[in-house]
Amino acid sequence: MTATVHKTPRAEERTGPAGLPNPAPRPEGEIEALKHVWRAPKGLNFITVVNNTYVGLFYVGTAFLFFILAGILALIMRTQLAVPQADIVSQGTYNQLFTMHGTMMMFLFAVPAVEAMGVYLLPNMQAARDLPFPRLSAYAFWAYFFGGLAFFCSLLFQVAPDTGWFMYPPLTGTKYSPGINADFWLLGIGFIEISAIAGAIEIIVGVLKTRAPGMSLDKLPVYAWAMLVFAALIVFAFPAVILCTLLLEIERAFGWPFFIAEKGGSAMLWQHLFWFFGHPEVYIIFLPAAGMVSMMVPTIAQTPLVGYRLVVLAIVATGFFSFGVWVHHMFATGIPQLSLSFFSAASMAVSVPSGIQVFAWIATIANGRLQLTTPALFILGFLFIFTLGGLTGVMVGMVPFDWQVHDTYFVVAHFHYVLIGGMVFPLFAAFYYWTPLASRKPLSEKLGRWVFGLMFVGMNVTFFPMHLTGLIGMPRRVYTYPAGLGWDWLNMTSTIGAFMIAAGVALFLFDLVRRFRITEDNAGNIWNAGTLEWLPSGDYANRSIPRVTSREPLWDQPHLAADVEAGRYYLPNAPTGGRETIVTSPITAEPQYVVQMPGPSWATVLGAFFTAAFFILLTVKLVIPAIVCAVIAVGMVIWWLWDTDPGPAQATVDIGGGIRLPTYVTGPMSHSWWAMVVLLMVAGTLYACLLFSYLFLWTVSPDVWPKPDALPELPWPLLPAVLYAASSLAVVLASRSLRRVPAGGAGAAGVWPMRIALAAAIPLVVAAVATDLAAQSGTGLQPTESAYGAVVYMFVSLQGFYAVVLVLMGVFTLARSLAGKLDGVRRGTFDNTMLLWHFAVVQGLVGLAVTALFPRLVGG
Amino acid sequence: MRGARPGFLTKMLFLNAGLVLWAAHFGFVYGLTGVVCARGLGTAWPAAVPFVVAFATVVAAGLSLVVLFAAVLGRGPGIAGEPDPALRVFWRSVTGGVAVFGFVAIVWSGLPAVLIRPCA
Amino acid sequence: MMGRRVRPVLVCSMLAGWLAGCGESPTTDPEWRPSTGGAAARGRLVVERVGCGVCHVIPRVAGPRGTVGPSLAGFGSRTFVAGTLPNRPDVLADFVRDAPSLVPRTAMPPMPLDRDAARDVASFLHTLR
Amino acid sequence: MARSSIIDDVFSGLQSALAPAGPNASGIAELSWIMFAAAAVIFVVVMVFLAAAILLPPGRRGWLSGQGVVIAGGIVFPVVVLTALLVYGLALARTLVREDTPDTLRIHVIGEQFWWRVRYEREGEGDEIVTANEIHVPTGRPIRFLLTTRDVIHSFWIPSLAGKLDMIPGQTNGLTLAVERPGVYRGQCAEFCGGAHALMAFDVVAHAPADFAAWREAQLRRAVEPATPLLARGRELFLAAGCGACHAVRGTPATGSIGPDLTHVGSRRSIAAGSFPNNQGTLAGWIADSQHLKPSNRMPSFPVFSGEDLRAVAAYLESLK
Repeated sequence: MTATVHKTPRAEERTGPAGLPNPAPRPEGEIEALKHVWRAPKGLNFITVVNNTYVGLFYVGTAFLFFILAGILALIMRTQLAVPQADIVSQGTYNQLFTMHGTMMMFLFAVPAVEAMGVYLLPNMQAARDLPFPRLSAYAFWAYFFGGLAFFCSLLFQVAPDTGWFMYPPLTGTKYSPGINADFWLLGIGFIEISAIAGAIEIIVGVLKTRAPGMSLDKLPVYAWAMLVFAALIVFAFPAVILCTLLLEIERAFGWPFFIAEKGGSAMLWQHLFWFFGHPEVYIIFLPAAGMVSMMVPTIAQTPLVGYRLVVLAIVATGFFSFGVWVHHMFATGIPQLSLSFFSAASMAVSVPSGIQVFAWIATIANGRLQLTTPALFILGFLFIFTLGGLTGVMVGMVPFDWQVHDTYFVVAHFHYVLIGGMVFPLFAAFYYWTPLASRKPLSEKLGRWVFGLMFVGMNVTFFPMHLTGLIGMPRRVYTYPAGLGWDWLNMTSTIGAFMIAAGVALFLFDLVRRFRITEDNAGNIWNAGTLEWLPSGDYANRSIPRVTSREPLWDQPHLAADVEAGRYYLPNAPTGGRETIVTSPITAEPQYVVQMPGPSWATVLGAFFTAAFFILLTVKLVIPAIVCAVIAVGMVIWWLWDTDPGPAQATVDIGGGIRLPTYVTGPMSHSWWAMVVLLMVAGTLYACLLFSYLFLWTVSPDVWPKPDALPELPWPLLPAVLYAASSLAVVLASRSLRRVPAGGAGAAGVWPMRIALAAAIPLVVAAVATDLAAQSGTGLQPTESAYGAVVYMFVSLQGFYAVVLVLMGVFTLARSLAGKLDGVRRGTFDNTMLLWHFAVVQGLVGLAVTALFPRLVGG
Repeated sequence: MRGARPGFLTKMLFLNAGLVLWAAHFGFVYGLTGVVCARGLGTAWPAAVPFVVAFATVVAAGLSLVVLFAAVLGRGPGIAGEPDPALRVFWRSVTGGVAVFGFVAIVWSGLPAVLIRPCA
Repeated sequence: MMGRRVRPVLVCSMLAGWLAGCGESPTTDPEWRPSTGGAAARGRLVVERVGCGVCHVIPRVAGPRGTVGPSLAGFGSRTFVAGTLPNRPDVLADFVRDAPSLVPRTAMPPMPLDRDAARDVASFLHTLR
Repeated sequence: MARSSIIDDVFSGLQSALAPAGPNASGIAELSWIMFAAAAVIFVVVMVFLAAAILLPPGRRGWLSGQGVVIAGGIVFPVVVLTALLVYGLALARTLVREDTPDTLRIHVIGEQFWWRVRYEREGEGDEIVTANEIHVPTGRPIRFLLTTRDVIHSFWIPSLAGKLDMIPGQTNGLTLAVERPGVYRGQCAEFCGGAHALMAFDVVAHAPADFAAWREAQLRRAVEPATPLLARGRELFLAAGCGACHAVRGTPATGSIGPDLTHVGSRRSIAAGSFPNNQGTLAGWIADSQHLKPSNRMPSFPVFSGEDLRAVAAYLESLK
């Protein structure tokens, strides 16, 4: 169906159909059945679609919409700053504008945009039929869509956040920000962070478990490596910001003084947690973009990437080092020199991998022959801008230099060079490069040159002068400035440049509206690329799933496209009668089983809508409607999950080439087990951040830590510990007896021991949390009295939250047992509940140990 | 996944060993100086800080070199016994490269200990 | 203190101004001719330097846009200064230096301007049409 | 009156990090210039490589196309350069943190929304001096600023003298610097601190040691007595309107400590934390309409005075030299 542009191979190059897994021609009606299974819903129901190609496009489109909106805010700011002491906007409005510009560009544009590209591209690049959790990606998208729009609308009512995108307390505490502006940020963004984590889990499992057979990690497209590391960064970085937004919102709502110095809290705690997220965030944005560049450069040079292994190494190293630079944003806070120096060293280290990638791209270009297409122009522009941004990045990594330029227009220039250069230019290159996958016509090459020219020149005219503006003293986040300090002409230049960028983007939009049409007969492989996303495809993705033997299969196996399209490769049909794809082993990508995947459902869209409604209503303090929405949202999620543990459709299915695979597995091989483990890594990181907060607050204010005699008496902490252990034991017993329940034998009397054990575990875990709470409040400790009280009750509250989730999951699991949907084989639901259960219990025990033992250790 | 052959987690850990060492070293030296300086643990402690940091640096850098040599010699999980030669070469070079990175970054983290006074 | 010292001078010049006003045109004395050239440009900078904008909205002047006193937009077309004095350059120059001496109940304090600066300011204000 | 040139703005700007007037800022400026030069060279080299990769005939760019260039350019070169830079930066950082010496002048600066409270520790038999938004210092003597905040985080920054340092609730940060030559150096809050953050500046006035002693002498004196009936009326109105609840004028019943000390307000170069010039006119405008001029600042507007009374209060304040 697609016009793939590759030369017809000579006969002897072809291994011949005999060597391929499935015979052709395929049986009558097979393709129709495949189409039927994967079709997108029609009419109004279309919005329930879950196929990654549609959700990915919605996702990219929405992210781009927020790019435009946040860009308009920037234009208003640049207009205000064009001349000294202008009054285009008021002080209050300006403060909302820069806060919203930063917040939206980071949380509503950059992260979602790269995640969206991942949702769109990854399955195609790996020749999977879809991501392993299609409903999760749809939910993540819709949650972001509704939440993001509601968040933006706060600006229209003049209640948008106005304290800067990094929301430093105490300015953001109730004392200095009494309105709901800050709450909009905390709840709105806290919620969008959760959506990002959902996407990251999807991407990790997708990259590691759903690849084309034979695509071992050494043949993984660089983009997939980048997305893997990207998702890992989200898993380890986002919990920190979720925790600090949670703490601040609790401080604002209930007066628990985490960040209030008079009560032993610390404004620096926020900065540590926020930047522990905030610096990896830069690489969360950059790595996927660099990954896209590593896909595009080989195509535009028509030669494989030089130094594939070095580039993978660079991506992995960037991921690690990005966690060693957070204090880099806190060089001016008075932290001792030696501590700062460690971060200075790490800032040097993190710049090396970028150098590797830049040289790998240059070498690739030298090795091939560059075609000066629009994507190529954007990539060259990226190399120019990003190299400059990287060099200023090394400068701000030097502590003394940073003391001068921190919080000035120099860093504004630096991070726009890094982010626009490192992310926006590659993204535009990607728009031009991959549009032929989605649209009947590619975008205009002629207009593309103008778009590039305006954006490139505009970008440099806007931001280059800002380096100087900052060095001669202009701080960031000022709505006005006096004349006579030499800033006037620099600012005027920057404003002119900003409008040039805007003109470029407007021209791009014009071209998009004119030429972008989503169809199944897309323009196809017009660049003669070598990777699998350019295989002919439909709603069902590829007709059959190829076996991969190299990194550029379309270049090395000239007949691949035709053979895939003829159904000669794996799984050319829908043997279970539903949506399915092949799950492979994480390193060598050998087929393990065929996963059955859920299709469209209103549960995802409505669940996302009501989740967003819950957060927004909570922000505007409509508590009762918020609770109603929360209950509906939970109901939707339960509805959605009810049919996602289908059990084996048939014992095994034949995917071709003599391979028979099971249709259902549980345990460490299953994709759902992997997803749960990744989720637990998120939860564990969150907990580690809370432990850090406890220790950090102690180092700052040991005087609010209690003397040992003010703690609960020693037998007290043992009681919840015993209850926790007992609940875990009950779950272990339930697991053992479930193993003895034969498949389909749910009606037999043998299922009752499992049900009883699980039912017993529920009150035990609730009792554990309750006794812990009773022990702490028994000493008269109040969460509002000091940072110590606040953080101790935070431990208990977090356990309370897990207890609520465990009750829900326990009851859900029991309900499935009663409905006959749980047995010794079909036990995925139970396994997930069990994993979370043990995790929460271990975490509870750690919390008990810390709160009971630490003050005794240090307070002698 | 399980059995005699090393599992996914072991292989991944070895692949990233150089940088895991860096992370551990980094966390240790930063945490140590942070607590010692924040709590003002006497004057004896800050004097000991450079020694402890230097010692930790030597240990961590040494271990990263061990990983590097293992990779060069074709030993270690994910390398030894890997039947696919391409994958073996990949695992070897990335493990070695990560170890080199870890080594450089560990040494860089250790440098301040000899140049900067603690807690000033 | 300042007011006391300069008052005789002001009264004299005011009288002169009045007399001139009775004649055909205030332009008989070339020194008082409204100017759009260098004097007005200098005047604008003086206005910015002493901070007239703290109390007045003044077109083309960078700085605060105060609402304590009247807006000076279109000032060059006004007939009166402070509602009582004829809007002539000489009067205006005296007024901006020491308003209370001309309009005792005014809220506008004397401003730290020498005679030349005051003339420049008046020239500038008369360019606001 | 002549328009200042670009070069002037950079090298002698009032608030320019590239116009250093003390050892801290000089050291950093030197580091900056070295890094700018190195970065420029590296940038040009990378771009030349890129251009060569595109433009050289295929036969003559083979040297650029292998893994070797990636290892040399991407690993070996950066590691060497960055090691050198790191050692240099650490050595410089070490010199910028100094201990107190006996002749160190200790000045407490307290950040407040949206102004600076300045307190000089007593020296010899003299009292401590309290002022606001203007810091007078002697040249050629170490000066230690002890930085705290009364509300949110602010950042104390005088680009010509030193890098910035934050003022953070619950902690005192110390910044030691020296000034080489007399002059006026402008500083500004560098950490967003709420509504009127943009209008939170201050001046550092550096004097030769003898002039500084004279300034100090003057500041130690109590407020001058009104010399004319107008000024006397101004003081009367000032006290009657309750200004003394927030402001202190030493030698009068006004002893408030919420807002700036006004004992010598007439001697300062500007009002409202570097926002407006200081004269009777701007003082009057500020009193009548401070909320419009600097929204969300802590001083309410006083639109209660008659025109003459407003002038009297403004004249009184201006007389407090």
